[in-house]
Amino acid sequence: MRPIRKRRLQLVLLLVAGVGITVGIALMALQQNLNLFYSPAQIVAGEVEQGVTIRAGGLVVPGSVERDPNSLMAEFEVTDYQGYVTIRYNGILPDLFAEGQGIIAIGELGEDMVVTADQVLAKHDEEYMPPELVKAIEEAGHPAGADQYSN
Amino acid sequence: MNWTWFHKWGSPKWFFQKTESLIYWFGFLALIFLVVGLVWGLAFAPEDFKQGNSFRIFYIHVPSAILAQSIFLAMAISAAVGLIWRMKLAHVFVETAAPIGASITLLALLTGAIWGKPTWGTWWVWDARLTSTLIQFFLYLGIISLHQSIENRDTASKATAIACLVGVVNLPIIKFSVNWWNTLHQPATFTLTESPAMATEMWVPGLIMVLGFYMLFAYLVTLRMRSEILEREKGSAWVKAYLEKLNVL
Amino acid sequence: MIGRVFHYEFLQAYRRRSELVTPVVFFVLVCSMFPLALGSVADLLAPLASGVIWVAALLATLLSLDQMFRQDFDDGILEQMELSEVPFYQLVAIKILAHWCLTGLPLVVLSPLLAMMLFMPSESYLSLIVGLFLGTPILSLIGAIGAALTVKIRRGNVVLSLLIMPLYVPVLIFGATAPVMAAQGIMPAAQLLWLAAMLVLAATLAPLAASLGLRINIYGS
Amino acid sequence: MVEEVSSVPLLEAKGICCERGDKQLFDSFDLSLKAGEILQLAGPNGSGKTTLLRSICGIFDARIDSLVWRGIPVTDPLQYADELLYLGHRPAIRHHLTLYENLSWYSCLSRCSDSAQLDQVIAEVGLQGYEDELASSLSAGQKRRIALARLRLVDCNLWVLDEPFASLDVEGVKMLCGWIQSFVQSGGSVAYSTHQPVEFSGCDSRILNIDSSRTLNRGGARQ
Repeated sequence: MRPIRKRRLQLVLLLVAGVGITVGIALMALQQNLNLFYSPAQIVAGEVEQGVTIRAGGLVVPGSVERDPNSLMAEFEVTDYQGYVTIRYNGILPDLFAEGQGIIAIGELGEDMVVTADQVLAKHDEEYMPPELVKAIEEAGHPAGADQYSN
Repeated sequence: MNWTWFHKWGSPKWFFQKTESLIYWFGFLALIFLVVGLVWGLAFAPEDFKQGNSFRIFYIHVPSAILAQSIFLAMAISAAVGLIWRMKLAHVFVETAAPIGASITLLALLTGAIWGKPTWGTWWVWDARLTSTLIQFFLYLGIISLHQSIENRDTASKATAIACLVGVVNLPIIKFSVNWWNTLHQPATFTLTESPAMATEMWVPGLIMVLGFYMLFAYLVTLRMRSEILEREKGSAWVKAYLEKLNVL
Repeated sequence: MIGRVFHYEFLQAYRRRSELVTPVVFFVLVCSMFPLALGSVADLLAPLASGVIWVAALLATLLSLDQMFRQDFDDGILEQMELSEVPFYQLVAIKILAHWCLTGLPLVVLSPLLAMMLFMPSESYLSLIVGLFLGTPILSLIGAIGAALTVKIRRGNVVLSLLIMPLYVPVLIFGATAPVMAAQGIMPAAQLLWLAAMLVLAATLAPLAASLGLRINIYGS
Repeated sequence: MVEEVSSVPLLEAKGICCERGDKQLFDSFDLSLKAGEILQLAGPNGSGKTTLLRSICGIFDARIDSLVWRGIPVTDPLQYADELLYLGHRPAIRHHLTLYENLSWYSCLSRCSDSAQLDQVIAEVGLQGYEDELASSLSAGQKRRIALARLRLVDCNLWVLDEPFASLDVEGVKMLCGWIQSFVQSGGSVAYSTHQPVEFSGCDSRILNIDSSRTLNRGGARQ
């Protein structure tokens, strides 16, 4: 006779072990920041280690953009209305880059709390967000529009 | 706990007889809810301050999206019941609900696209929700085609049930990955459900529409199940008696 | 004993390698069609490389799945397996492993070559290979469920693809984005960990589901 | 009919219900098999011989009300699968393995492997010299012999043989009959289906005509 019960027990143990290991690895994976995205508030709060490549995102603060007339160097502030971070970038800014525009900068946080970006991506927001909403955010300084920049 | 009701409902004959009058109720309620909801939603509910009248497609889009997901879940539960308790009626439900689920998902996708044009300025966005709904639609199609291409009815039912269960295990993983994948590029600007707190006179017709859609589904699936039962049991005595009675009347 | 079963399973698959080599050739062909269609511009191809390789790997796997159980089902081998002393799902798992060794593994081995042809940045290589190494077994495992369910359908390939392709989405997303992140200098640990988690889950559940699917078809034959 | 009261039947299945497609093949069919008994299933094509044999092996999804194996009630035929040997009408040969590898593979599945025994079995089925031939290159009769070799390889109590004489030559039929006789004499039981008339002398053999017994057989053997 075949030991059906024993087999069933083995199967259950196997399932439990498999699912357990899966959950374990998944928890490990969850601890990794999936896309290493940090909002200005998180950067200001000191959640980011220096020297690690991160993605920092937020709305470009109007009036904060300074361009070096002699080079491509540009410096600007981004915000999620909870924190402000300066981003320095030496390169051609994307066409969609504008004040009030959502951007993602990929780079490292320096000691001076400035993110030196290797790459700046503009988010294609205007396609999906009605202009009125953006205006409302800008006028009211309402943090609701900034939700999109936190994970 | 008394399980006799469970086994009674598992019998095709019992199901057929009990739904005889029930199906009219489903149809009646679906009609009432849908008419009331549509008229209220389309004619009387206030227009949205941002989107104007175009938001009214909400009253079709949201109920169909909700229903599309519920049907998948119901199919998976039914598939498990069918496999574990060898209940043929549960398989009948899965098979008859799948095409309805696919159509409703398609409806949700189409209305979503129509809604997307005025609000987002584009018919289609690879937004997390849209993408996972599209994948769900593909899953429905896969399940339907699997069922149709296996000749042996019993094998087809059970294979379809397994495919449903595998799909439902995968659906959360797909949702999660699509969600995450999407945020890498551009997070959804606003998700369809997290619209700014809706005014009561706007969501009540929506709720009525949701109920109407559920009733419509109940009506359609019962109708399809009944005809499938007649087809399957056409050799049995009670079906012959039933058909004779119909002819006499 | 299990080792010897694997040995014969592998041997059997190896002797039929002409059927199994076809998907690998297909994989290389699909990848090399992209430069021909898009033009051989490094700047254009480099960002697409990981996506192209992953989609090609996925298609190649789909192509090979149909053969996984069909012959053995037709010959009545599977019913003997079901009656055998070794639990059926273990035998199914062994079959999947043998199948992956001959179809999935060559894809992993060939991928650096194709990455080079598609001008993939060198930082991405490791994550592409590790990703494929973790991901192609998942493709085989999930695919085995579909292959088991469609084992009795003649020309079941289309149904199989329709059924399985949506389930491949997570693997594709995590696998294809890992090299993209690596190219940006970011360690794609999360992606690879997710792939590993999915691999463990698939390795636990898929042989069970596939054996259930095969059993249903054996019953109906 | 002589029936020993003390002997417990090897297998007693009551209320077997089989459906194939829309067709009800069996409805509450009873089958019992004593130790040392040969049961031949007879009946026209499509009467359900194969289905019945597969049902008692657990590779057909039949509903069986009660199933008793050597006096112990079981829920699933697969519980006694290691005590039976099933040969389907498909020979279950791996075409891309050699004869020797085929048998070795099978003994792995049955967890009995002894290479000396393998050689002896190959000699017994008359396939010496073909050990390293790929199974695909052998004739149908030779393939059948490979399948039959399993009967010598594995120890068990019940042989379930579906059309075992198909594509066998006269020698082969004689060989198999001899095996069945000696197996039964040592206490084993055989259930098989065939269209060929086969005589077993000195054995407790019974012919069950499925088509006519579908209604008659209910408890008929027990009296």
